[in-house]
Amino acid sequence: MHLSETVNSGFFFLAPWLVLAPVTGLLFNIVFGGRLGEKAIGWVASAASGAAFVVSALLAWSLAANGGHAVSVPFAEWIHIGSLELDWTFRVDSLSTTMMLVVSGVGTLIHIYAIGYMHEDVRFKRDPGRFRRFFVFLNLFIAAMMILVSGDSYLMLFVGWEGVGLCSFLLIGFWYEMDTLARPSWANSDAAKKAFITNRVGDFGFLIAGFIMFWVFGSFQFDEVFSQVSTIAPGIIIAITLFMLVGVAGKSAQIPLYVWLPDAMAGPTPVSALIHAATMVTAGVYLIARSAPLYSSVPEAQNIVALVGAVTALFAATIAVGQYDIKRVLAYSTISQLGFMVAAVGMGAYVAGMFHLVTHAFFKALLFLSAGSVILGLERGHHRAAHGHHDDHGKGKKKAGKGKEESGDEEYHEEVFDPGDMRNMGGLRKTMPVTFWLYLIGGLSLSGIFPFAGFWSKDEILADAFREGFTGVYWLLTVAAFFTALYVGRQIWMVFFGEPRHEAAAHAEESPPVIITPLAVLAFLATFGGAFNLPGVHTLTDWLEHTIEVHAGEFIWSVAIISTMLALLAILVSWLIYGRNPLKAAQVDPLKRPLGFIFTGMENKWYVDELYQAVIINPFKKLSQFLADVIDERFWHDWFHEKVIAGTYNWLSNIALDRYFDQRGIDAFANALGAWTQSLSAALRKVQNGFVRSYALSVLLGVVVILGYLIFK
Amino acid sequence: MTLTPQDYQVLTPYILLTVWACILLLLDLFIPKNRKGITALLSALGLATTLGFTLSQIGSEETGFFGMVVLDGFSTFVNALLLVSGLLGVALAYGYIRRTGIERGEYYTLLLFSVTGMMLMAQAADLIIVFLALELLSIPLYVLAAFARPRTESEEAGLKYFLLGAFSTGFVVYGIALVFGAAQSTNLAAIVGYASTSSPSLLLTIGAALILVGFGFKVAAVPFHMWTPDVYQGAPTAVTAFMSSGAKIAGFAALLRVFATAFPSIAVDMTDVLWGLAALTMIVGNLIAIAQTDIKRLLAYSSIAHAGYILMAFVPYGDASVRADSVAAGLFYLVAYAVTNFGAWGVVIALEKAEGKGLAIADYAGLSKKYPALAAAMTVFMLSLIGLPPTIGLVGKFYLFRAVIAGGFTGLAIIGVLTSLISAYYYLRVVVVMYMRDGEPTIERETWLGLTTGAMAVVTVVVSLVPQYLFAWASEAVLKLF
Amino acid sequence: MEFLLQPLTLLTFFPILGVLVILFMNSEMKNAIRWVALVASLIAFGISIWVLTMFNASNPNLQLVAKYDWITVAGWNIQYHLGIDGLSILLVLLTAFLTPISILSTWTAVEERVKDFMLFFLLLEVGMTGVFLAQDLFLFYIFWEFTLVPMYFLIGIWGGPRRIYAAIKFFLYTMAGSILMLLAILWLGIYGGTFSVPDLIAQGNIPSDIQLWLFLAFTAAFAIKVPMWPLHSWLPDAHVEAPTAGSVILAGVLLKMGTYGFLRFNIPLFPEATVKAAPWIALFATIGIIYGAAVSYAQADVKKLVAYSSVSHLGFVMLGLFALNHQGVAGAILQMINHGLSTGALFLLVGMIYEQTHTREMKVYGGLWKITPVFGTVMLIVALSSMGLPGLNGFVGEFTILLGAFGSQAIGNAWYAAVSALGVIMAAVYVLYMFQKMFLGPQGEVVAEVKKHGHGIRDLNWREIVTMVPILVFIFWIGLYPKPFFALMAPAVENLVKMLPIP
Amino acid sequence: MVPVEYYIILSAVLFSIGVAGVVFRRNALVIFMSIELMLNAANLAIVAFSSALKSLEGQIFVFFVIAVAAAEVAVGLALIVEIFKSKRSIDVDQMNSMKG
Amino acid sequence: MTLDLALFLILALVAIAAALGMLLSRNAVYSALFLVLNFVTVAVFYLLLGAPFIAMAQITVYAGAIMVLFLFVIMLLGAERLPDAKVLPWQKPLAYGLAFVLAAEATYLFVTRARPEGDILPPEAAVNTLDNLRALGIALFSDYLLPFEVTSILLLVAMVGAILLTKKEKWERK
Repeated sequence: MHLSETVNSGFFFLAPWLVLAPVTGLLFNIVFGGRLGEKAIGWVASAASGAAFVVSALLAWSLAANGGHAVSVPFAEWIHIGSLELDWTFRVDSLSTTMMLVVSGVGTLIHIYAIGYMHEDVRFKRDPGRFRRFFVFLNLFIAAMMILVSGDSYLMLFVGWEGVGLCSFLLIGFWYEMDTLARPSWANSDAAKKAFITNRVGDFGFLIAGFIMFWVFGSFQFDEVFSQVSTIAPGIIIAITLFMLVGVAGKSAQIPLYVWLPDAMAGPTPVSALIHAATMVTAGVYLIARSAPLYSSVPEAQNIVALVGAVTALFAATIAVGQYDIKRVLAYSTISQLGFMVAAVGMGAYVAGMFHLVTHAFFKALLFLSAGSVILGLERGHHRAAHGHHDDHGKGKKKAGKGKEESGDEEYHEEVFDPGDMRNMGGLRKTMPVTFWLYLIGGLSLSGIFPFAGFWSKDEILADAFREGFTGVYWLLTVAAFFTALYVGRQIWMVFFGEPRHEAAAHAEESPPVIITPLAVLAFLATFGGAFNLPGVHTLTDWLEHTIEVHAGEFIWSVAIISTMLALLAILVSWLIYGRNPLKAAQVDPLKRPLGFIFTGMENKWYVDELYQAVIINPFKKLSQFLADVIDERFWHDWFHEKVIAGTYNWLSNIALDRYFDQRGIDAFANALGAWTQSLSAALRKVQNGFVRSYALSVLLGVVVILGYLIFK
Repeated sequence: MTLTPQDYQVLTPYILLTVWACILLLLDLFIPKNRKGITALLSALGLATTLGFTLSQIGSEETGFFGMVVLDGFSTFVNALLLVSGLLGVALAYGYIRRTGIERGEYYTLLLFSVTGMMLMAQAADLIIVFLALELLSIPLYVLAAFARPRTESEEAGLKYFLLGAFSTGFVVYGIALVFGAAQSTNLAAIVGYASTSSPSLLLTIGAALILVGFGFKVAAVPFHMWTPDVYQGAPTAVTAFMSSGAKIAGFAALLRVFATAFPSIAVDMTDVLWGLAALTMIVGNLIAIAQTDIKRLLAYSSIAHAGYILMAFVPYGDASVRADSVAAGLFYLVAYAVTNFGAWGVVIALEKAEGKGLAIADYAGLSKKYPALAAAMTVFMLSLIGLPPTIGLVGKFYLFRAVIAGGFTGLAIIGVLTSLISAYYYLRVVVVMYMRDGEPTIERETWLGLTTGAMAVVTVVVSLVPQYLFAWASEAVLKLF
Repeated sequence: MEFLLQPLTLLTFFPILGVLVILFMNSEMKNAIRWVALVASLIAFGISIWVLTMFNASNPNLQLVAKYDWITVAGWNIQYHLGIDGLSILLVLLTAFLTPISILSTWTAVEERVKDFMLFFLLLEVGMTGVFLAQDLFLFYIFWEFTLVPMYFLIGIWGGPRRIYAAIKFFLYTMAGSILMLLAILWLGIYGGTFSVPDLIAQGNIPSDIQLWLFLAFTAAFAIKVPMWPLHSWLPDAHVEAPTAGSVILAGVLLKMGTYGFLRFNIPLFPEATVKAAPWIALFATIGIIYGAAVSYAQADVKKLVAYSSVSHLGFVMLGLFALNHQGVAGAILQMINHGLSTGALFLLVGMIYEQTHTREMKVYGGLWKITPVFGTVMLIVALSSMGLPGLNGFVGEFTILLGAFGSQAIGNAWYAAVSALGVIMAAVYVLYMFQKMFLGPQGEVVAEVKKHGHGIRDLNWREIVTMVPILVFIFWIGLYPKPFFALMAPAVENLVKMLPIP
Repeated sequence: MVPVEYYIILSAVLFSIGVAGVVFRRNALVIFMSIELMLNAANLAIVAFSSALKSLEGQIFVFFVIAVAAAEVAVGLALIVEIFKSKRSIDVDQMNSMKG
Repeated sequence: MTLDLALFLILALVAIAAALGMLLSRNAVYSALFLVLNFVTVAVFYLLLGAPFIAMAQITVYAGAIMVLFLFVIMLLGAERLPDAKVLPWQKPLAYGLAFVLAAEATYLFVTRARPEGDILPPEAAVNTLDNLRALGIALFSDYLLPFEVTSILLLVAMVGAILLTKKEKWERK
């Protein structure tokens, strides 16, 4: 019962190449990459990703030509058991093509950027194998992401869902043998592991949702599920949607599972941009949008989703204010913005959510990549400065800023410069002008300043919240918007204005064109991306209408004005604090004094990591240890199996210790004998004592007992 | 009242062997001291000839000597088994007694006499004959156990065996007295005739129980087993090998004959007792075996344990629906046990050194590296004793437990399998030492010993693959017994 | 001759030919012996493929049956009865597949007593194949017990420092279960008048109270073998001490004998008891999943970690089997194969590194991926397969199992599946922990240690890659396109599920 | 007229005394004598039964028992003498070199 | 109480006393002599029971040959007395206890549970009847020929064994 049609016209037959193209690229790089140079590897990968983009575009064109009706492209059977029928089938509809275009488009740009970036990265020791590996992973990511967005069933979506999780793991832990500062450490691999496992927690929710779905709807296929929604009790749908929300919270970094995302900044910057800002993390938003018929039928679940999104938006925004690492600020910003999106799709404003998803992909990718450019510039500056004289600024500050992760590396005495610490920056406006302007565009877009893309999308969310009566959500988001502008302002003032607070900043250099060019493209999109769904034009709305039930959001002036005013106010505040009196080297953050413990809380991410450590991770470790050491090893293995079973064996048989025989192996059985069993067994041993009389006694005993039994029975 | 040729035909094998033994006793005087191998050959010849006659009697059913003895499928089966045991006993002894310096022609003669006693036991149809046969098989064994005099252990073994054996004989005689008092006859057929006409008397039951004590002693059932480890250890190993199989076979044969023929009427009571004995024997035998460090003692306890398994087959002897199958299973297991047991003792003999050295299990270390074939053979025997494939032991246990379960004694079967599990532990130790410890064992290379051991290993495996012929024979053998 | 040329007979007993050849070879000709063993096992694998080509997947019944009267005297009705159906064909193939791979993995790892090793190994193959093919309870029991013996030697002679202890423990524990099964087999034989499994199933009129007892007796044997929590205590000992090839076969095939036993005997022979017991088995399976995963995580020894992970994985298999619906059972069968492949591969990989470093302590490793990229990548794929990443084989099995269990009427509630799904998270925890500790992070001390003694740690060599590639192929194949595998078992599973009196 | 059970009880008492002798005396010869007492008690019972049942069978059996006892004595005493030669004692408690 | 019974009781007391004497005498020679007394008493019983042939065999074989042999060996070995030893202190009470239980069980059995049938004829009825003896002799060589022959073999074996065991010759060991 497939509602979506299968069409043989157009380019729909190309759909599998969404996945196959990047897979081909990665296979090519695996097989031949060893003989190719760095550049060639990078371009092959980019081309593969580009091909996926081309396919996406062709599909979109065909879809438009087809009147926007969803199309299923079967590829192969997957799991067929009994009533369970799962296929590898691609689904081309307006929602999926939107995602495809964003993913492959932004992805391709980032591939290109990475060619330059990875070469520049100080951690890159001219190791072509590493280089190749990076691009293989990137292509794998694109492939997985394509599976995610183009799947025709929840299960295929789940395959991509987990696949991107894997890529996220691989790429966060790309520099697995070191930390972000290239010191030997477990930090990066820890971060990677954390990301994967946290995601798996979310996947658990997804799986349960899937199980319920199958036993209720009898299918995982989107259309079949949605067509039956009205026949199913709402309670069950609520369960499905809420379990799915757990998955969303994992993938899209919502409370309470967002904790992995800031740590994910351990990955190379292109990865942060691609995976942890533009594409993968939005998968949750996509999932909810995709499941719109489910969510729309249960307002209770919608409320919860919206609330989770809104709270996350505000919560993460506050933390972003207290961060010093340039990428970390952006990471919390991403969480916050994802909160916006989730809130939007939760409210049923699917278009607004998707719109924000698209624009966010542009400006957040831009910001991350620019931040990468800044980092590279600083590294270059540091490299030059290091040839000059020694500088000990970095050390002391770094500790305050970087927080916990590094406390394990205290013994590492060589002075380390952290190119990502904003306290080491300042005045970069002069040394890296292009980057500055690009960053500024991104920042303004993020802050929601008219007329940048972020303004339009964010405003649509706020307006929808306002209009649909989600008052609480509306206010939470509005306040979050204020904080957004505040941390953006703070960041820009700290990084680009004032005087260099470190030799490296003073000697920073602008990045090469291969890095700048993609940034420029993104900047263009971040500026004009709002055009996709301008009020009154509603391009995206019309487009998505084919797939999900949407309503055109109206532009509400009051909402727009309030949010813009707040944003401007926030920028003003940030100027007052950080712009007017630029930060000096080694100076404590000026917000710290007025806000006191609140700022300490922000700085320390409200101690959520510590909380999880204390409440979940440590207990789990303890439990595992307890189960393994006490229950399994000592109780079950050593006590029960060795003492009780083996010991009884020995006790019964009067084996005092077989000294001649086997000291290590068998006697491990016997050694388990307790003292009391030993004494008992010694007593038993006396029975076969070598005395004829006793033997006769045994016979007599037997006779007496048998006769007694027979006589008195 | 005259004897007819039929009477003699019934006892042909016995008479043949007895006469041959008497002749050999004389002939031996003329065989020079250093050529006692001839005696061995001659005795083997006698055994083989008798075996031939016995096999020719398959299918014959006769009663002879005024109801004193019978010839039937059962006795033929057991006789054949006993004669084979005798042959194996001679083969194992041949090199051994020479090497240990106890080579005397009388060894073989006594062995032959003991076999005659055992055969008579299988054919006995009168308690008087049972009693005499018991003594006839025992007295040579007492002497053989002490054959390695003046080695202390051997003498001690002889004396212990003798004193306890005579003690148990006392019970048998008293038992026979009570049975006689109750049933007015010592003839098995007459007893059953009496029992079928009157209600079972407790006197008869008690008498049967006392007779059971004597058989229990012979087959080493707990609690009448305590002589076994000491005697097996002290006696010359070749004697032990013969005794552990032969005496057990004869004991079980007589037990079966007497109980199945004469005492079905008191089966209800006896079943309880046999149940207890079997359970106790399996448990105690296997448990104590774990502690042993001497291979001879280990095998001694093993033989006690196996007595328990075989006893299980006799538990349901009063239940007409299952007893034939059950007893056939017992016979089959006796064969399995005898074959395996001779093989294992063969290996022990191969490794034994002068003065009782080379008998600790630890002395088997490294055997698999130096003598892989011997180690493999021993492994096969150990597996067979545990009851693992591909050995006759498994098939035997399968058959046995099936009979026990069919008889409704699931509890006993559970005890049986659990104790088998326990037994795995100590049998495996031998394997562990042979394969997983390093050592420099030396063995005695003796042709007959090697052939016997190898043949037993082959039989152990091959019969497990094609057990149906032996099955068929065993079940045929018991058909007319009841 | 006709008897010997039966495909299944040939498949089962072909390795014996290798045994005979090796038996007459000089034990110094180590390489020749290895080749003979390898070739023998490869031919056996070839025969298994031949069997596969003759196998009709749409027929739910036994096929290629070889049936001869064996012991039919004295009220016995024992047959030499081999047959294959959808429930067993994959396991047979797995056995034939893993044996040559394991032999190949011992090429340099086993230098002592190569002859004995290969003898036992080929004998083991005979036993394992026989277990999966036997359709007569007596025959089955013989094969079943027979596998104990070679494995006992493999652990006991070529194992680690506590090998004897582990070998004896392995032997006694598994035997403890199987002797209770023996009694049940005998009871069935007496009651049904035959030992033939299909006949007994067809008769199927065992009173339900007795069914329960028989079910328990069979369960004793199989649950220990699987091993189901809490009977798993022998497993870590055996796995840790066994030589690599032994661990591979132990995890890959021997444990499957337990789950297969449930499938082949418990479920069809005692349907009523099965349905009654399903919630309880599911409970224990669930505990095993969680417990195994948690305990794995706390291990310092990588082999032990993998060993405990088997407890968890086989918990999934048990959960699937006793979901007693199509998804659960089919998933469970597939998961048996998956576990054989992934855990087998994990043991192989651990063995490969152990051969160089002689330590299995995870904490002394670290950063290996950088030194041995191929090794690291292969390990990663296998590890991901083990933790059930979609697109790889583990997922297909675990997902279908959980799906089946979630809606299982026999289990009766979804909680077990839901809690078991937590095991998926925990699998990620311990697998990633293992991967991180060994392959990620800074270089561990063992790298320097090895360098001191020679050339440092090397990457996989060609032989090792050849060993791994077939497994990897199947990991991807089953993950992406499991259809042929499900197709092989579907009719048989359908048949099995249909006969159960599920309310 | 003496009821036969009187004889039987007497024989049982004698038998028990013999058994006791075997079980707790240390002198191998005395043990052996106790065994003879047991046989003797059994013989008494048989003859008593024989008399009560007016059957000769019992008496014949007793005859064989006596003969067998003689044979046993021959072997038994030989063994005891032999062991005395090496141990210089006939205390059975000395004969426990094997045990366990 | 009839005369028979009185005679029986007196003799029974003597027999039991003699048995106990054997059991309790420290000196093996006394034990042997007590046993002889017991055998003789039992022989009288045989006469009372109408079995003169057995009574004679008892006197000649048992009391005569066997016990003389015993005494001879005791004297030969000089083993009248064993030095005191304190091993197995629990053995003796246990032995008494069990032997007593055995006797008690037997008595209980014969008195209350399974009273043997029949009465003993007065000895006059059996003693000196030639028929009795003749029948015995005939039976021994017709019906009981086989046991008779077996017994002869048994005695032969015992003889061989006894000789073998006590022969002076020591085996020379290789």
